[in-house]
Amino acid sequence: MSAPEPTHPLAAVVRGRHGATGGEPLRVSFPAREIVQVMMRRGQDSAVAAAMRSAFGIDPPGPGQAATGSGASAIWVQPGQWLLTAPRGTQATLAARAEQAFAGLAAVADQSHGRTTIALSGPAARDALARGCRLDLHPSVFGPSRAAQTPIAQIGCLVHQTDATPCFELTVFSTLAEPFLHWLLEAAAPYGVQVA
Amino acid sequence: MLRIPCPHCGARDEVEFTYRGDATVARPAPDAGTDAFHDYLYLRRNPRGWQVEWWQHHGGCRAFLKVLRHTVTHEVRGVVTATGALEAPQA
Amino acid sequence: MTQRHRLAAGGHVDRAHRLGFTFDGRRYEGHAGDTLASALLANGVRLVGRSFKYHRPRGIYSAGVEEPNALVELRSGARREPNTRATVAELFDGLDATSQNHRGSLAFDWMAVSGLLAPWLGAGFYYKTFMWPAAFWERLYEPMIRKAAGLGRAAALPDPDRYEAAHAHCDVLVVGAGAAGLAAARAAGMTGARVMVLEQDFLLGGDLLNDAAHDAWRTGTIAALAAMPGVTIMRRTMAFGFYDQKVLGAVEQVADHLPEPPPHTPRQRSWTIRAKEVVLATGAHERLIAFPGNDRPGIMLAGAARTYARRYGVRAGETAVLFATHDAAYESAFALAEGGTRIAGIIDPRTDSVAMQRAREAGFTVRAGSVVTGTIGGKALRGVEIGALGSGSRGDALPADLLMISGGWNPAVHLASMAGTPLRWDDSLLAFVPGEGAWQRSAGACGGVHGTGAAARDGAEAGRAAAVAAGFVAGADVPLPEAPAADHRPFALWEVKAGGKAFVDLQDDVTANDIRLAHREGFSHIEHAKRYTTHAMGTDQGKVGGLVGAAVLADARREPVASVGLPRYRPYAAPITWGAMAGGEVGQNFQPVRRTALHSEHDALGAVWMDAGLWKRAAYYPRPGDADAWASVKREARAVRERVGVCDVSTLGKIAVEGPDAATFLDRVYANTFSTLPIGRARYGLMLREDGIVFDDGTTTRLGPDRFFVTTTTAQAGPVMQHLEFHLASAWPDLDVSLASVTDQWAAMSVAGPRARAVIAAVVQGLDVANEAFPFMAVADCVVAGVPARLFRISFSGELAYEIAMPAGYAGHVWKAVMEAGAPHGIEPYGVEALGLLRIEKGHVAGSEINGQTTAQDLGLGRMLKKKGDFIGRVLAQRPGLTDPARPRLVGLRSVDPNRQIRAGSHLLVDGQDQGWITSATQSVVDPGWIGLGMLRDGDARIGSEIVAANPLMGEEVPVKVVTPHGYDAENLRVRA
Amino acid sequence: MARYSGLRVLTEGLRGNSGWKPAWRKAAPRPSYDVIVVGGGGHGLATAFYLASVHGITNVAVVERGLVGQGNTGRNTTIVRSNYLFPENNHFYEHALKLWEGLEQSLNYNVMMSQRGVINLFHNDAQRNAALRRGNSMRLNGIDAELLDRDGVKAMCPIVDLDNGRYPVMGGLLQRRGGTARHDAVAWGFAHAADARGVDIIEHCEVTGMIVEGGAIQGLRTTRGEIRAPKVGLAVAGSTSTLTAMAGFDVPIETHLLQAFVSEGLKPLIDCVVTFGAGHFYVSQSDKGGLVFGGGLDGYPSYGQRGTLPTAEHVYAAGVSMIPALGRLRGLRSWAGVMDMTPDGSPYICKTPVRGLYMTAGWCYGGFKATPGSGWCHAWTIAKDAPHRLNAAHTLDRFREGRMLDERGNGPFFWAQ
Repeated sequence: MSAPEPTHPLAAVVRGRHGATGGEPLRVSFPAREIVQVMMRRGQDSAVAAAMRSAFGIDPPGPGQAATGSGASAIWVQPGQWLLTAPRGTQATLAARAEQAFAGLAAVADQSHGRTTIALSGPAARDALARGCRLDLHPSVFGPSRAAQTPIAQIGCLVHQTDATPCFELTVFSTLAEPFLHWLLEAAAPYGVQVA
Repeated sequence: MLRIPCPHCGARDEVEFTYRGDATVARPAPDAGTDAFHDYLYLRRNPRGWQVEWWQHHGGCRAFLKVLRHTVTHEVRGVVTATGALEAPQA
Repeated sequence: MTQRHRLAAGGHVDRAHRLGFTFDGRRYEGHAGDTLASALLANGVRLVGRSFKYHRPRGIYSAGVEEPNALVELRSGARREPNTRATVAELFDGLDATSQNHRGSLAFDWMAVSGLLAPWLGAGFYYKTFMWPAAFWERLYEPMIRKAAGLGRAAALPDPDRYEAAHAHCDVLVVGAGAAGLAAARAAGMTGARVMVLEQDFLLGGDLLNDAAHDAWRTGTIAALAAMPGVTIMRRTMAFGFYDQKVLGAVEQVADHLPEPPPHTPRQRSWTIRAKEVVLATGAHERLIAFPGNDRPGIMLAGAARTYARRYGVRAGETAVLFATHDAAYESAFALAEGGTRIAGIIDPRTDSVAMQRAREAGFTVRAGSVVTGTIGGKALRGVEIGALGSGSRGDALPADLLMISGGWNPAVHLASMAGTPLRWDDSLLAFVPGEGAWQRSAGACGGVHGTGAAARDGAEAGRAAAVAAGFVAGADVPLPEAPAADHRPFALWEVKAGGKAFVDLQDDVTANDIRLAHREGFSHIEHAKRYTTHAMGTDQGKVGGLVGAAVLADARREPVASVGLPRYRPYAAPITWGAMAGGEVGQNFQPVRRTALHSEHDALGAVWMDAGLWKRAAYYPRPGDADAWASVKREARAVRERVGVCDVSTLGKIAVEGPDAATFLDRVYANTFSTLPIGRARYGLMLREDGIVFDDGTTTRLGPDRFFVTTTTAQAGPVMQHLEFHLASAWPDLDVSLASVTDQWAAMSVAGPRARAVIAAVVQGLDVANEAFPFMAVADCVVAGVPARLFRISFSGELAYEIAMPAGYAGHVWKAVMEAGAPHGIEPYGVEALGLLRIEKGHVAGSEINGQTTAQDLGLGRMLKKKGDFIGRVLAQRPGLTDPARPRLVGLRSVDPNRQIRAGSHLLVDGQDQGWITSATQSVVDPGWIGLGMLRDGDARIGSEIVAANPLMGEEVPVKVVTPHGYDAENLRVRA
Repeated sequence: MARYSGLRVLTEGLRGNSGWKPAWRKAAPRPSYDVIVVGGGGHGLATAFYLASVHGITNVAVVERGLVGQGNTGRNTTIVRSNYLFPENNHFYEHALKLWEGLEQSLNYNVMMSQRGVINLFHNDAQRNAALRRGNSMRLNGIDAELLDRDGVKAMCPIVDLDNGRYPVMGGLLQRRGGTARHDAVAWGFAHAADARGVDIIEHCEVTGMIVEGGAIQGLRTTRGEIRAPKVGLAVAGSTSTLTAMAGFDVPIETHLLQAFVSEGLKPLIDCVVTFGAGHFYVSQSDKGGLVFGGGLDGYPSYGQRGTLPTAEHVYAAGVSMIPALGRLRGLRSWAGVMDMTPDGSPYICKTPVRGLYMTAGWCYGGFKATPGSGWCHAWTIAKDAPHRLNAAHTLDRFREGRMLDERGNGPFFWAQ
């Protein structure tokens, strides 16, 4: 018997337009992701890099960076640690692939259920985020494939800019996803926000 | 407000960090005795001036860092990772 | 309704746009561009408030944030804002303001009688009296003082408006958008730097707004800035504080100029701004001169009168006298004369000056070598008394309804000083100016550079230098305004001593005599004098008279003002709204709500919620027929004892500990051993702090040779993770161990009760759960209800129990499956309350016992401490105070009368002596009655005895029997069944 | 010096207040004293006062680096209470509170001690149980304490929001005899009274060295010369580590920052002292009308007396969460004091490793309420060369012995309570 579809932590959120009406709204969506935390063992830098390259086509990104390879992305989160993410398909396989790729080289913890990703995009995304995000997201210092962890509205958040729209993928602890989204919708309300 | 330059993440607001005590004291050897552990856990130089301190970048990369900071001016002059060496200047 | 003091033309008000407002219930009209103060003056309203102590009638004194007198209650109902300065309150249609601090009406305030008692109400009088009889202070004297004190009335209703925080970063931050600030911003902007400009006013320009000749430069510069993509200009935004490392706090008044905030708009927004470089262009505040009667309505700072005339097109008086000590103030006389005010005379202590000549040429009467010795009038000024400088006697009087005064200008150095900039005394300006500062550049008047042209030039230089320091290359020159320099250097006249109350602090009614009294009593240091007299402690923080008070003190001490100095500047540059500082994280948003993956299941079952840290947990599930909460809790607990129950335990902290040194590491951080734990088994672990006190407990499972799964208590999940990370980083960096918090990845539920196995067997796949195959403390990965899960045979309730952990997204599915499989067995969900009941019956310790004050020995867990090998807390746990046999020990307690409740927090009395306390209490379902756990001295020896649970706070003394804490199934037969 | 009284205020008022004399002499240091007290704050001045008034030791100097009462005495939030858990602490603080209750009369100075009640709110069962344990400990030790239910809280402080916050209020622990006092007046009053008994109060006299011979204190080197004394008491709060380092030993103290705030003046709004249980915030209203409030530490060691913005924001947020009506009021000033934090949150009034050197220190963020009690016990310890039973537990050595006085169970310095 195959596992049922997991319940998304934000399943109950009201979709549609929130906040101000008129004009082009900010867009919020909840991309289904598999997320795996990879924690390198001591002295395995080059072996882990080789494994990540061969299994996922990614050169392990350095601090503050994210990199995308074949079907998966890696985001640096801690010294010697990355989050590997991939769109969730019908079969959850990322953790198993990582376990295999990094066997003996790194510890692997599946966080697919433990972390929830919220994508925010639109020209006003930076202004909305500035209501709680202490990072400087100005294009001159932050941009596509940059990532940083920072508390927003008292909730730890991994901010990953994926394109120049700009679009930010915001990954938070799943048990705090709801209050985080509540904050985000309030911060985005002056611009109007469309929840997909 | 302190801005602490994390060696991994760059300068970040103090709210991302947690102070975790004087970094010049080291946990004694297991057989060092009660007095050694007492001094490690309780006695403090508590300088009015430069101090090397433990801070965790808990809101960022979670690394424990050694931070050289002035306790009067709050100037942060050096930050290294946990195994790095950092000395307080005299005076 | 006529604005009889409004000039026909000029200024920056929109005469076509009329705004209606009320003051003390009377309707008036003003224009867009007015402040409440300018609109009141336009309507001839002079009396606007009462002073703090003597309730003296007061009028509008300034035209800015420094206003000491014109404080009103703005708006009404829940939006009432006391102490709002009329001089900066932007007028809007429907504005409603009320005067404050009077009993009776503003015009007839019977508290003004306190003025008659002034000889006995001098500085510090209250320290020397009201002491007899002792009890009268709280009952009589103090209530009297409290009622009389204070300024406006708070609304005492919840503030209906919303506030928010916001964050910004820039290369160059310019505070103030007068000539210096605008020039600085333009110079910095031209380099390509990211520039932010903050202006507290709703118009940009500062003093430029007071001279039409500068309009072209002002508008041109603003347009140029608007065209620079890297420049952000924020109006109505006041920088209130300069914090470490060039971080500034500012409050933006987003909607204060509107009747109420529009949808999705906060009333105010508080900005935290991180700047690479800061240019302060905050201008200067004009200061008063202390002379008798210098406080009557109709007396105003000269620069303010000019501002009302030029910017607002308002004539502040019909017949005016100017009392000034420097040339620049003469501009006010010219400005008012242009607007039709008759200048009755100019009083100047100096013998001659350029401006004096000009004034005489213009036909004004200038009384050189003269001072104002007193004023005539009650609720409005009627005349000004004049005498010769230094004579101390009163001479003749000039009729006037407006007296403009200027004792010079004080650079607004508040932010510079907060930035650690030393201040130095400028002997020509007779004021403190900023010295060299590491964190800021002061430009224009706040740096002591007066005059539009000079200030703009100074600003441009500062802006350019700031951008260069931030790493940019200096751009082209900035066009500067042409303006003749006015001489701001004053004659050193701080006080005219002529008998009568000469105020140095208008709001708090501090007089020059009060300062001298403080000196006489030994409070001669400025900090002492300030505290003793309350000088400069009002809402204006001494902007208008602070330095004058210092000068009076200097005179009393016979020292120069420079050596007396000023009290230390502290936040805030001007008062800031509480709501704005609080931002959005208030009320329900004070802290985020953390929900388990099973939240909606509990909700559907009608759970009553309780807070556990950030978490919402199901306390219990009431059902129709339950008499009260206890009935529900006991029903749930009974289900576990008799049948089976299911409980959400997802909130426990979970940490994946992996690596070649994982076992070594756990041996060091736990007081007991984990390296011997077999794979597929769990063990209860006890963690100590380094000081030997119990830190946390939980079960840890070995999943592989190098893989462990650690659980922590709900409350300590974060601290334990930090504790582990700290020791890995600091004490044992040689250990190769990784830690991952998987608390959110795994949801977990406990299935407990004699029929738990049957329920589990029905949902689990691929695992033999028979007792022999899957004994107590066994752990295995398996499939539950079709989803990958991990099954633990562990128990907190004292019954046969399993914990199912599964990826959080599947928790609801598994919960439903368990409930369905359990239905034939009478399964009931149980909440945290029943969980507590069960563990107290069983004698398991939890947060009330592991409270940061107890040792393993205290808790009866002393045997868990391993004898060999290092672990955190081992050494210091052996200190005599912690091994003292007299320390309270964990005991069980049972109310002798089963119907008499015992409570956690009661103390345990043995022969009337306080010997311990109750940590946890509940009703028992095994043996009905009230039971508890407690810490009791000589606890072991007292088992079986009867003592008293005393709760004097609630008037209870309940006999209790001391019993073993582990009375329920002491042999663990049920757990192992 | 003539005593202060209502009559004197009356007659001086009629004479233009010209007859007042300095509240204390500006003394110059003499070469030697029986006792030197270092620190002219409340604790040091109180020590001197009680040395003179209780023990008859009047050949005493108080040396102060700056001005009388300009340290924490001049920058606290004025709260006085004795609502402690451990008998070692609540007996001590109760002794202090009793001294407060008669302080005006003993000092002939109105310190405006106002027993308007101190409430600690609780928001959940665990907090309620802890409040019960603490309140019952107080009651069993003869100290007043009352348990308030929600209605009781509402009656004492109607503008507290019981229901709508993130953590609704469940009740409160009230100490009715707790309250506030006029902080500056406490220093001035002790200075006035100590001076009247012959104590030399020497301002602008900074200690630059300790003269220690054969393990015993002999005197001090100061910026105003050497001053000898066989006994020296330290009452220097945040400077304790600096001075003990001069004497050659380190102490279990870490110096931190605590911010305090005052609002604009208001008509009476809050009649008691009330402390939030769900965040760092407490508030009272001064006789002048300002709301005096504060919260928790800034979180890292500092001698800077300069607070940080995020901590201030939290204090304001907690304030609005507890009392939503505060939103429209305004903060006027904020300041920061240096707090000598101890590993267990309890103070030291004790002898030191140097003979003849005593200290009252480690007052964390609660030194103001202790002022008379600290001075009283410190004076006793100096006079008798042995602690009084009230401060017998408050030693530097308690950590060596494992007899911590950790009321909150946070553990050493954590961080920093």
